[in-house]
Amino acid sequence: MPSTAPRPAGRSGRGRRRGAPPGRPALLLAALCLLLAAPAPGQEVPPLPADPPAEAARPQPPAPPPPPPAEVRAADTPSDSGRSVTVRWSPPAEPAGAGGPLLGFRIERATGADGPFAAVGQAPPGAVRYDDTGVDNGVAYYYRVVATRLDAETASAVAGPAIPRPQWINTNQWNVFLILALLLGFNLYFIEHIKAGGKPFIRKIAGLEAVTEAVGRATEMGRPILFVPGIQDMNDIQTVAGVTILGYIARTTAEYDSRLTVPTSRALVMTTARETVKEAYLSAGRPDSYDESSIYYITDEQFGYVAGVNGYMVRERPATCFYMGAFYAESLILAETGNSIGAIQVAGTAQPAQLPFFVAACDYTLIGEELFAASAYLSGEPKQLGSIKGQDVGKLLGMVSIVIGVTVLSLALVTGWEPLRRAAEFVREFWSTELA
Amino acid sequence: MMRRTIPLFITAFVGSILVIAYFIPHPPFDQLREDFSIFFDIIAAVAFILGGGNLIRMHGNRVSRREKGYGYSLVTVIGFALVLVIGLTKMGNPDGFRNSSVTAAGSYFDLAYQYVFRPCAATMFALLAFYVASASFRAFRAKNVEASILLLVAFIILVGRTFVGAWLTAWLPPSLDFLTIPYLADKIMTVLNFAGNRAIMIGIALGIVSTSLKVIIGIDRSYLGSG
Amino acid sequence: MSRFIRFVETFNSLDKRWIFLAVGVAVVTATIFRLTFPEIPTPMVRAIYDKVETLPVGSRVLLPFDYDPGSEPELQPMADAFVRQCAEKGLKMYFIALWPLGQSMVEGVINRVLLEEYPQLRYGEDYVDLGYKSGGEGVIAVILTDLKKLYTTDARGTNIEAIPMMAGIANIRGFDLILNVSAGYPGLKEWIQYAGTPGNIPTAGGCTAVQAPLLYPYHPDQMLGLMGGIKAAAEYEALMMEGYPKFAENKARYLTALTRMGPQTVAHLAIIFFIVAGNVAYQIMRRRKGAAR
Amino acid sequence: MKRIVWWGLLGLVVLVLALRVAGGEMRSPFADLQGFGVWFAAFLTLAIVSFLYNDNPIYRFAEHLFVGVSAAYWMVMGFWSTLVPNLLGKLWPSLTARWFMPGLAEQARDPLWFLYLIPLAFGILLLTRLLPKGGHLSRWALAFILGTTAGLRLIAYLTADFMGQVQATLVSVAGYTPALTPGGAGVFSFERMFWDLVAVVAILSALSYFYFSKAHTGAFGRFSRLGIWVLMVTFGAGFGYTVMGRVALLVGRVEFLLADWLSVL
Repeated sequence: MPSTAPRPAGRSGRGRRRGAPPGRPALLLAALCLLLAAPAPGQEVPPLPADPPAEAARPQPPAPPPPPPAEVRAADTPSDSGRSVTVRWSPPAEPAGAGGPLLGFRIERATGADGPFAAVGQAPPGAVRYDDTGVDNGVAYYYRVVATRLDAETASAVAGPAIPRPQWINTNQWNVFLILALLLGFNLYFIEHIKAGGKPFIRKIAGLEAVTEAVGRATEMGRPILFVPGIQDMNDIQTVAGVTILGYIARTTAEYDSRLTVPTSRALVMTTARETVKEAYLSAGRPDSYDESSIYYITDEQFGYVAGVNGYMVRERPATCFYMGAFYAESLILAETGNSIGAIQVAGTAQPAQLPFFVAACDYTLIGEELFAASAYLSGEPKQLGSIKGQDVGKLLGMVSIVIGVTVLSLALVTGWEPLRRAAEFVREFWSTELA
Repeated sequence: MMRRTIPLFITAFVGSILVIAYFIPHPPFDQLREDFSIFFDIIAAVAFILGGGNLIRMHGNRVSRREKGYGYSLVTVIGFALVLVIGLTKMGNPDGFRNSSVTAAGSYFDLAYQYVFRPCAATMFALLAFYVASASFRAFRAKNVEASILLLVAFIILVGRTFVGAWLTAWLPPSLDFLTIPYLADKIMTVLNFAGNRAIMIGIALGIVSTSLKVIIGIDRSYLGSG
Repeated sequence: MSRFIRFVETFNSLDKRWIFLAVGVAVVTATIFRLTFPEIPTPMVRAIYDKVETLPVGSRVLLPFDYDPGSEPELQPMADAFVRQCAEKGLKMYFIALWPLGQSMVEGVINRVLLEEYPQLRYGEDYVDLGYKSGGEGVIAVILTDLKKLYTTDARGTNIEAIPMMAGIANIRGFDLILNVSAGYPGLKEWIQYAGTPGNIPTAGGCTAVQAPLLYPYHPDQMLGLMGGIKAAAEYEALMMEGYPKFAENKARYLTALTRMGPQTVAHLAIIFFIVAGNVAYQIMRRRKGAAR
Repeated sequence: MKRIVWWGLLGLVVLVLALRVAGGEMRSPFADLQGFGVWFAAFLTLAIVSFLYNDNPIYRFAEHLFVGVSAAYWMVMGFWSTLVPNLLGKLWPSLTARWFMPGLAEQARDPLWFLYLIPLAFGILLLTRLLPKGGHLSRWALAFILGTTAGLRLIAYLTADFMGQVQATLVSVAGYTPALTPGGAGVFSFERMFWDLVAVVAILSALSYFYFSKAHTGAFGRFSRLGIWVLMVTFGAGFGYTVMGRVALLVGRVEFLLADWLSVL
């Protein structure tokens, strides 16, 4: 329904980095491409022969068959939920000119060491690994890898038995665990630090100061305030942050006694927003001013919702419009309509594709992370500021890693010094979320 | 007391289990994260009763009180009720109630989609073509350094998407290739736009991690009231 | 105040509805009159065109169509253009599909282009539809060594042995070009990895605009050219028009991508005009205000 | 006066359309269901476009119809594509198969079917809002939802967006490509080095803009100012790049009106 294509699950291929060298496009682009272009399931695709022999498939004196894949090993895929066996082999030395290049590998499986073997999958030339996911837990399997060439093929020795099983701990994700622990640790530390009386410095956020001002303006003009919590459901953290900001705005409108309207695109957001606004009016000491019917559901349909909100805007002419949450293509429709009625507009979203439109058409925009910082800041609880500090430490970690990683990688590439190369490999591994 | 404690406990329990489950490949934990996304969908589907009910009540009230413009509310109520009935009963479905999908071609539900839902949604979406024009006319003015950068870049990209981009700078000698609009447009998209979006995404990810943590440990709970 | 200044002032804060009207009129007229604009082909597009142009008559071209109706609007113009150029050059076309619905895309092109525009070409002698086979890259890996292992008949059920243009073909390694049109997996990437590179067959193709950046890294070593989306198809059509002037006569038929680019280009130009004029007006007003002070 | 002009214009349009229909040049709205559908769709299309001029009764009608129809549409879809297969189908597969989905008949009941009692229970709790008393139980459902959201998103964004994006930035900026074959020569490109460096500096500076707990003054302030410029380039480019797709949508609607409805293309 939303108009942005989902990002494919990123898998950065270790081997793929060694793939074809990018031509003119920046290496960075290539890096993204490699990150996004996931390899076919269960395969790791290392380098393709960069310079395939020019002569191929012409009648020649019978060439010796290709050398068999060496050191074939088959074992239960570690750190998984079972039903998978990983087959690995060493790339066979390819004698140049003898019978043409390798076309790839065929992986074969049997339940006995003597066969019969049946093909279970293909791997491209240069591959050194295949994950067979068509197996059952607790059964012993045997494998062999067949190197294929146009005119001949050679099977490896039989490897196995491998017995697939599920594991209890995913040790591949140690780095994720470590980074998670670090981030959570810093967040908790700073939250506790502030609880104990620490005072954090938080820089000025332009859109944030505009929030109070915008509420005041609507009150002066005696016109309503419109709050749009995005078009996603409560399963998006942006909506959660938006509703937290709504809580602050509702406390302010309760104090100023101005009208607040919240149309929602999801029933759950309506329910949560009602609870939040009710609590806000309660804590501001004005429970009787709370009007449930001003927070209402329109429709789940993205553009139906926009049609409804647009209609509200031109008829009720709110003086202030807030857009806080997850937005898609409707961002600009809302912001341009709001602009045409002369409303002051404050937007905040973590939807990178929609930021350009809010920045162009709104008076203030909370850009990406600023939305979350604002929700912590406006919550009215000092301890929540600790999380902003926690976010900063995360950024510092990322920035330092980028500086170190990029330096080490560049040096390793230029000097070719083995220890540096290993260090570079380690830095990349550390940030990799790919299952090894 | 209980009114707050139990919800806070539920959130903390569910949140931490789902975080931990990421590190446990063994069944049933391997499926837990997927299962819970489905649970969310189910609860959201149940919530349609609240949303739809509220819609009907709101517009129904306007009609029964004969408020100004109640005729429009009547349109909403009728449209809603009609589509709900033909959808839930699969009216007009070629293969009957049990054997056909609700969206089967030829069903009344499909007609409502084809001739009401789709033209409205597509046209609303298409209004963007007009709004990008009016927004760029208003916003892309060289008022200060930031606005000028915005203007210049948008201009290069816009021009670069048409044949004009290549024409404008075709006279440049090959040694100045790096000043041509197609080259600049390409570099802006592949290097700078890319870098900016990456920084934004990293920041957002950290914001989401922190906010999620606050929700799990129960200090972000505006729906329960602060303090 | 002079009339000019008054005009500038009005324009500076122009009612949005004039802009809406301008965009609307521009798009509607461009659509009705099928306006086209010259496209300047990028090197990646030109590389494909030149490759096909330089192939000798009778060369074998494999045309895998790996897309479905969902991406048809974006990819059909380039598929048509490829086939048209191959037909003009007298190349032998071998159609194949790794997507279940790719088969009907192939049939569409054959009906639309080959049967209607080139009735003199004979099925089985000048082109053949090998049809759909499931198995993704596995299919590619197999036919690279042994075509007949998977294909005993063509899509119409004719025995491969009875098709004249299949005589002497054991696998696809003897082919002169792979020209793929794809909308995802399996697609161009798999053709490069499993056929083009190991089989040393020149490979090129077109894909949706969204996918194009993911494939750039294969250029130029493993992929001789790439076309992303309708814009690249329009550039290709511009090249076709240059090489075969007769295509300019029926825009609706031969230049679908170029005609589709027409309204988009007009709208772009209208928006660019408003940005430039708006800035000129803004600067004039600012100078005046500065001078008045 | 203005009103007379509008009505006159409208009358003229109706007359032209009627003549075209009478002459068989375009589809009649009364010929069949499809004919009526196309006319109605064209009417709704024009009604929504009319909002660009001003709010008016025709837009208001289209808006209210669209809201009602689409709300019911998603409600029905939620019932048939989520509640029936994922809740009823999991809890009572044979019953569901008999009544709604014959396709489920062959499937065995999920061994972990009882887990689906969880969403059922919380769904019912959510509906307690409709009761005059005990509405606070619906907060339990909200608590469950927020816990689920936080638990799922925390990990998803940490891995895919934080770690993934940092890792993707870890590239060499030496502008040097080592030889791929042993013995070959590496390639150095100044242009590549330049742009790779630009990319890394751009990312770092834009990140520094998001650094909240340090005053943006002095050298750091200048660096984060650079970051703002990078963000402005990003937004300008994002805006400019999207225009084409938006115009394509409009062309789609124009083609619908001209070809499917008016049959003039």
